[in-house]
Amino acid sequence: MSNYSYIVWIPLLPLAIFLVLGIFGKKYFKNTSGIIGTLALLASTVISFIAAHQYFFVDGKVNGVYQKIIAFKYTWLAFSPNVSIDMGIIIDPISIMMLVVVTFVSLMVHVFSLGYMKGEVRFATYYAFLSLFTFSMLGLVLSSNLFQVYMFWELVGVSSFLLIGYYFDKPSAVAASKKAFIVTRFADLGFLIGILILAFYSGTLDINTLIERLTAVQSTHFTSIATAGFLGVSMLTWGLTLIFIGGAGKSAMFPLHIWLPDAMEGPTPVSALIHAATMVVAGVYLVARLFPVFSMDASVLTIVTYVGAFSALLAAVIACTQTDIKRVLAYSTMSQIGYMMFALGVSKQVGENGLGFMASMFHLFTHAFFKSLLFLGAGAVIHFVHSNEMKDMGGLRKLMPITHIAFLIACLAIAGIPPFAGFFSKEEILMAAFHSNKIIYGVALFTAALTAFYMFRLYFSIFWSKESHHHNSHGEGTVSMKLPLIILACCAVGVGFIPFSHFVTADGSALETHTDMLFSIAPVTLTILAILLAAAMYKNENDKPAKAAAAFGALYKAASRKFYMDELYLFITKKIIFPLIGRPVAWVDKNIVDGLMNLLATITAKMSVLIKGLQSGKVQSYALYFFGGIAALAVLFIYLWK
Amino acid sequence: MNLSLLILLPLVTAVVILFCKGLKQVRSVALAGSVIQLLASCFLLVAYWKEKNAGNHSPMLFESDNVWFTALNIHYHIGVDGISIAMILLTASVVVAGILVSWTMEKLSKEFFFLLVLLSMGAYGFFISLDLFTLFFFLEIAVIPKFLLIGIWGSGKKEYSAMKLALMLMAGSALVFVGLMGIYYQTHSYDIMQISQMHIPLEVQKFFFPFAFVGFGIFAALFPFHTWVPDGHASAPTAASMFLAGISMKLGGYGCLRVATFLMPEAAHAYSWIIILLATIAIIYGAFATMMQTDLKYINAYSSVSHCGFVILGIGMLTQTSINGAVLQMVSHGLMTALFFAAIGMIYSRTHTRMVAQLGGLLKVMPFISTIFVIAGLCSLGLPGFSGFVAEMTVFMGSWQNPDGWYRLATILACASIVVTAVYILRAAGKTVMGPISNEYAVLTDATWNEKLAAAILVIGIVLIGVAPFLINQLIAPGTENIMQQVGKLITQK
Amino acid sequence: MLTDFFILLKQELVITVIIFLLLFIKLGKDRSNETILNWINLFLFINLVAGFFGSQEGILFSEMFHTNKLVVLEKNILNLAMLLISMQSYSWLKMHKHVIEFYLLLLSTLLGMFFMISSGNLLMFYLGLELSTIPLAAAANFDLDKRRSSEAAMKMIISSAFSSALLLFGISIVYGVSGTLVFSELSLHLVADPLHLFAFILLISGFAFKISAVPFHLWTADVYEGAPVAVTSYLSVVSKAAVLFVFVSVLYTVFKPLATVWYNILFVLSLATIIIGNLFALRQNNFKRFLAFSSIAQVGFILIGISGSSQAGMASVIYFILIYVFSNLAAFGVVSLVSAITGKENIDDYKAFYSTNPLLSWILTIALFSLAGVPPTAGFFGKFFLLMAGAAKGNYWLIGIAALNMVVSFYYYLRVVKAMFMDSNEEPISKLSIPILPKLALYICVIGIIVTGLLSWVYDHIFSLSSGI
Amino acid sequence: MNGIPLTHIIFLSTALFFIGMYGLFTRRNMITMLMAIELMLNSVNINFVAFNKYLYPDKLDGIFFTLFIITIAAAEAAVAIAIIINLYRSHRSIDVEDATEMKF
Repeated sequence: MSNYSYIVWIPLLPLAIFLVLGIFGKKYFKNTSGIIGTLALLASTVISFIAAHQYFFVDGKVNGVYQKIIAFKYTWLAFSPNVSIDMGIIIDPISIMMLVVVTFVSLMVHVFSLGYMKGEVRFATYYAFLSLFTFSMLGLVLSSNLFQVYMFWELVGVSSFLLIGYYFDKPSAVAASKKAFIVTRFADLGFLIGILILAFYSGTLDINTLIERLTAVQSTHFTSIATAGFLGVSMLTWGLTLIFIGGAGKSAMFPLHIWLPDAMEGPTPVSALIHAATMVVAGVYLVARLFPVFSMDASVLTIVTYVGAFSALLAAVIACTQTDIKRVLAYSTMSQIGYMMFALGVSKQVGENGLGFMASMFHLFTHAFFKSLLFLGAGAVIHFVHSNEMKDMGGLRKLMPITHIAFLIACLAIAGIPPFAGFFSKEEILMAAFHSNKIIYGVALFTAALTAFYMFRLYFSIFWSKESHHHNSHGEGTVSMKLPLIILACCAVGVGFIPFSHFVTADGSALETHTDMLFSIAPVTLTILAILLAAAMYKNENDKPAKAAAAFGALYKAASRKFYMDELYLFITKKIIFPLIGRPVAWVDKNIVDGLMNLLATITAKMSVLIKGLQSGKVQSYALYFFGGIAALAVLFIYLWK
Repeated sequence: MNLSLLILLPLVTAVVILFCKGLKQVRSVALAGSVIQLLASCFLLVAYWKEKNAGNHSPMLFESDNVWFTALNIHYHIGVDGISIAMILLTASVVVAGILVSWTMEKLSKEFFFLLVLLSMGAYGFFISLDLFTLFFFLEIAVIPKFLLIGIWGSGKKEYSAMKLALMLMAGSALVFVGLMGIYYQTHSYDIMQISQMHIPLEVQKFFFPFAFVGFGIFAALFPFHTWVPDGHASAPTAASMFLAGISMKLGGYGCLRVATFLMPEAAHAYSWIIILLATIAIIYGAFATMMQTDLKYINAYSSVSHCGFVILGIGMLTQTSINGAVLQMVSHGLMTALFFAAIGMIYSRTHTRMVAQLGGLLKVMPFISTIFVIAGLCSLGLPGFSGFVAEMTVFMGSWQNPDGWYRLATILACASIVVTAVYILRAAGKTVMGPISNEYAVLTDATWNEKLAAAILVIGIVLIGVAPFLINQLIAPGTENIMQQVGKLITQK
Repeated sequence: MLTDFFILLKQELVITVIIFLLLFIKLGKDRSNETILNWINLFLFINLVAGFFGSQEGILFSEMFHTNKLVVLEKNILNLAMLLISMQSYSWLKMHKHVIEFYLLLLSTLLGMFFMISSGNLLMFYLGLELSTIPLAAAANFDLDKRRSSEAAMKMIISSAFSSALLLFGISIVYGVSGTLVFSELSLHLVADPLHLFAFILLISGFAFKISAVPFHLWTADVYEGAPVAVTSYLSVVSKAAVLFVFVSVLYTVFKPLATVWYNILFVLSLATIIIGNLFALRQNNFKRFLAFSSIAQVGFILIGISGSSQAGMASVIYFILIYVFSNLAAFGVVSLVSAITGKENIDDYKAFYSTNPLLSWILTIALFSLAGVPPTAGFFGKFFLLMAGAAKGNYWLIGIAALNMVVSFYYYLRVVKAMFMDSNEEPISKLSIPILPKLALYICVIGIIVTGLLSWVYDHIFSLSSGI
Repeated sequence: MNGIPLTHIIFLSTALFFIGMYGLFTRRNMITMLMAIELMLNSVNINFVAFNKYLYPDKLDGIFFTLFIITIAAAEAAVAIAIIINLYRSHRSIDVEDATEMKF
């Protein structure tokens, strides 16, 4: 097995950049910081491609199965002799795949930002945060230790917080960043407790060991965790469910998705990187990382499946009604991640049944490209019209041709039109769903159609619809903004043809997939119909949308209000937690607990006033007390005390 | 090395300060003294490693034992293990930082710095004492300076807070005193190491453990005796708040560990459920109470209550890891909260308000201060890479190792507090450093060199622990092992 | 025999000589107060120094008078206190027209105390007691034209006469039942039957009156408040200390057979004393009255120490008294300066005292901290050892209550500190010019406060001299 | 030699003692209070003499004690009266109720 330790440099380079720019950026690299960051990231990208090549084509395989390789490991914090946090690097197909995705997309975003963020006051800070995020994300995907995952998990959370709140003087941005952090933090609590449970029963935090121990059915560890129960549910289920909650939080699964749309307050490239391609899929990655354990517990997988499917549908419905283009994209992201989730849910660990797993990873892979492309495109558009609202757009196809083409490709890809990337991955997912669970399959199919519809609603209302009233003020954008669009567009076309199933599968051994035309007919036709509908409604300005909205009535209203999830959360926090828990506690502390302490003081003072009559100033009463004292002592010690 | 140096240096500094004239001399002397002290502590650390690597496995190093009061068998017995060294380092760095942030203390500067140094001397003495009498002696030395510091240089209802603090802490030491008496008349010795060799009968332990533990607990903001913390911290001048939260609350935790738990382990075992109950309440309750505060200092004070709950929890769980965690949490919280108070002080000295509602957008005008403010906040909500994460996770892990189901529940509840922590920290930070800035603050200036230096020292500490916890872990592990042997030995006996 | 007489009675003789010297000075041509005061302080200094030389054990007048190293030490402590007080009252006496009479009175009481301490016989004890009481009553009235002064004197003389009457009644019963007045023989006759107990309680009450333990303390506050500061400090330190010395030794030797009884009596008295003293001290505004009650509370702690009835107990009591001399006199020194120069005696007048008189404020603060028992002042050690000695009996609840009462006492001591350092005041006490002698006295006190505790040999020395049951 | 048993005398002295105490408690005039105290002291004297005579006739402790008590009582009275006179100067009264300025 060859030496992969050079992989350490992939995350370390961004870290170094973060430190340098974070500390000295303001002073010394005011304008050059963008270039520096980009170059560094280019380096890591190259390294990760090398690593990918080495792993996939040179020496990753041992007799037909891709190995899990621990490239590097040292004990960071030892809790007890066997339980410890080790900083390690695990290398297996999915981590390598994620490595490539993260570095590549991040690179694109870096390049794009060069133009997009030009002239920002906190340019250096921006790049520092980007590098920080990239570092954390890479660390996350490379983690070989469950707790290490949790650490980087928190780090990506905070860097996303920082980037969403990048425009810190915008109250809405601040609110959004806080929301994002707190909601995910809440989910992380589940993750943490899940870790505690699994770690306790398996007696380790190291992922590989943990998987070994918890998948060996007759091992003491497994029996103990499977038999031990709480509220009639086995500890295994508890642990995995809690961990899944953590994942759901990061991946914006229902009902923890509310932070994602608001997160769009951040700069658009950031949304492209964090909230489309990389961080939000961390939840999927987490489940995939622990998939062997998940596959031991059908009930959890069912939960995963239904949550994923429902989120996919819900998001798609909402997306049809949003008017802020970034929010539309956000909901589409959520919906796509829902796909990945239930694909995992319907999958099994080994062989043919592992299709779902592979499909999910594949979709994750392709989605990264076209979704980031969509966001960057949207970024370009916003950069051009200075607004997120559809109504301010329209007829931009002539003004920004490249963006237009790229965006169109992306839309086709996400809609799943052959031969674009999205088609292949989505096919596999539908296939997997079809083979395991028809209901899910139906939902998936319908969602696919919806996806096509709202994506093209977006596309038309941006680039067609009414004629543009924007006189071409400042071109389409700098080269640095166009270049990523082009590259990503090529990817969106190309990556679908990668024989993904040969590389990334649940059990590491290659999986033969066959796309049969018959199966594809249904989804593709549906999709095309949806596109046509969208074209009919939005290609030219008309009153059909209004009519349709009226026709759906309540549903439309509810959907456009995101099914009142935000209101619900607001109600819980503002109306329940603060007034019913926080305020009483504060009150109790001020008045009861502290009151007791003060009461003691008051009592003492009162006492001292009470007995002051003793000191009457009359010498005779003194003498009387004197004699009384003697009498008392005499009585006490001559008669009573014996 | 000779540990008495750690007491002599501050003493000398204090005396020299008395003969200084004017703020400039005073502060430079104070700074010099504290820096030398810091260096000495670092040297102590090095020496400690040398000894350990030389294979010296005695529980206490650099011991020196001189008879003080022959008649009463009171000794001046000092020595250190990893835990005390960690505490000493913490104290030293907080002292330096505290002196730096009060660099421009015009009012009665001589007295101010004198008291600061005196307070630090008490802390050092406390941490190196191996004799209960001297321990108690230094514990009380550290109380009265706080009263004066808060009462004279404080703000708000300072007299009330100062009096409250002094009285509650004195009540604490009164309880401790009763505990000491019990131990003494059981063993006829004040020497911690000797006593740990003898076995105190269980009934006796059960009677006196509460006195000792609650007594020290009051110092460590044990619920429901924490009420001095908010008022005291809020009214104190910046440096004093830093010392209070950073140093003197640690006296309590250390005492709970070194005296109560180490000398009366069986009772600790017997009462652990109460301790854990109180600790859990303190954690949750403190967190929620913090959520409702509007004054930055109150926010940090209440969060200190919540965070010190982790210390108590770790001690109560009585597993090696959890006690490690408790010590880690002490150090981490000391640095973090000192940093927090420093930042608040810097903000207050410029904006003249601590009300969250009145602040906003400071990041624009004072990026440095805002950054350390955010760093302190992130550390306190347990972000990886900062000390808070390491400490809290160690406590959780350790607590979870305790097999009792109810203790597990307590652990989970304690974990739940991290969410609430996130809520109040983000509210504070979001409102203070982010958001639109009002014009009156638009002209304010950023930190000066001394403030930057102070913050840097603390941040370095925080990050060092956060990034390389194995260092401090190796440092304190022998000490906690030693304590656990006590616990384990006596509990297996039964 | 004669040499014995001179050696053993050394300290008493020196005092007597001084008294006669003063009489002659009085008869001679009148000199300025300053010179007289300097002379007197010189005498007292000599007296103090002389006390340290050539002391030995012995018995005189068929056990009427006995002395040993401990007794000598106790007398030296009293001498020291006397010297300090006279140095402190310099600025008060400077402008007073009856300087010599003042010293005549005080010195005669001191003489009485010496005899009382050395007494080996109830008669001798009674004589000493009266000699140390009656002149004090006169001294309390030393500001002849002050209403309060004479009221204080009246209260003192009447209540002390009353107490001595009860004491005598007790003594007479003791005599009746045991037929002897000699301590060494008494201890053989005493048994715990009701009559003995009644007599014993009467005696105890006599002591309790002098050391002002609750409920026999009521005269204390009024007398302290009314009397001139010098007399007040003398009352609160010297006479109290003397009686305590006797009390300890008498309880430990003569009344050894009744140990269990007086242990319980002390238990009750000490609790009552500490609590009542603290509760009253909380509310006082007149500084002297405040110190009166605080000293009552202190006596409560001393009683706890005595109740330990061990060698450590006796040692701690004497050690604490030594510390108490320093601390209390430091406090009274400042108060007497202030009242002598400005006539202000209320705590409220001390607001913002620090802004004008930092030195005095620090001295007063240190003194109060020592009284409160804050390290590193000696008071901490004193209190710690007292309670520790008391705890030897295993009555930890008593110790706990006492320790918590220390917290209450903290409140009122810190209240004064707060007034001086933290409160604001539109007309604070003006900057005082301190004459050399009082300043010297104050410095001695402060040094004593700081050194007595930290230097362990002081305690160890006392311990080696003292003896338990 | 005599028919009077000791108990009678003890009874007398005790009665005297408490009569004196009663006087001290009830009388307002300071001089009278002083006299009451003298009464108490005298009862003590009777005690001493009686005990000495009846129980321990071979020694003279009691007698001597009595002598000393008498002298000291005289001294005490002298000082007391001096004080009372001085009090009268300032208060224009020797009613004990008028001398209660200092209290509480």
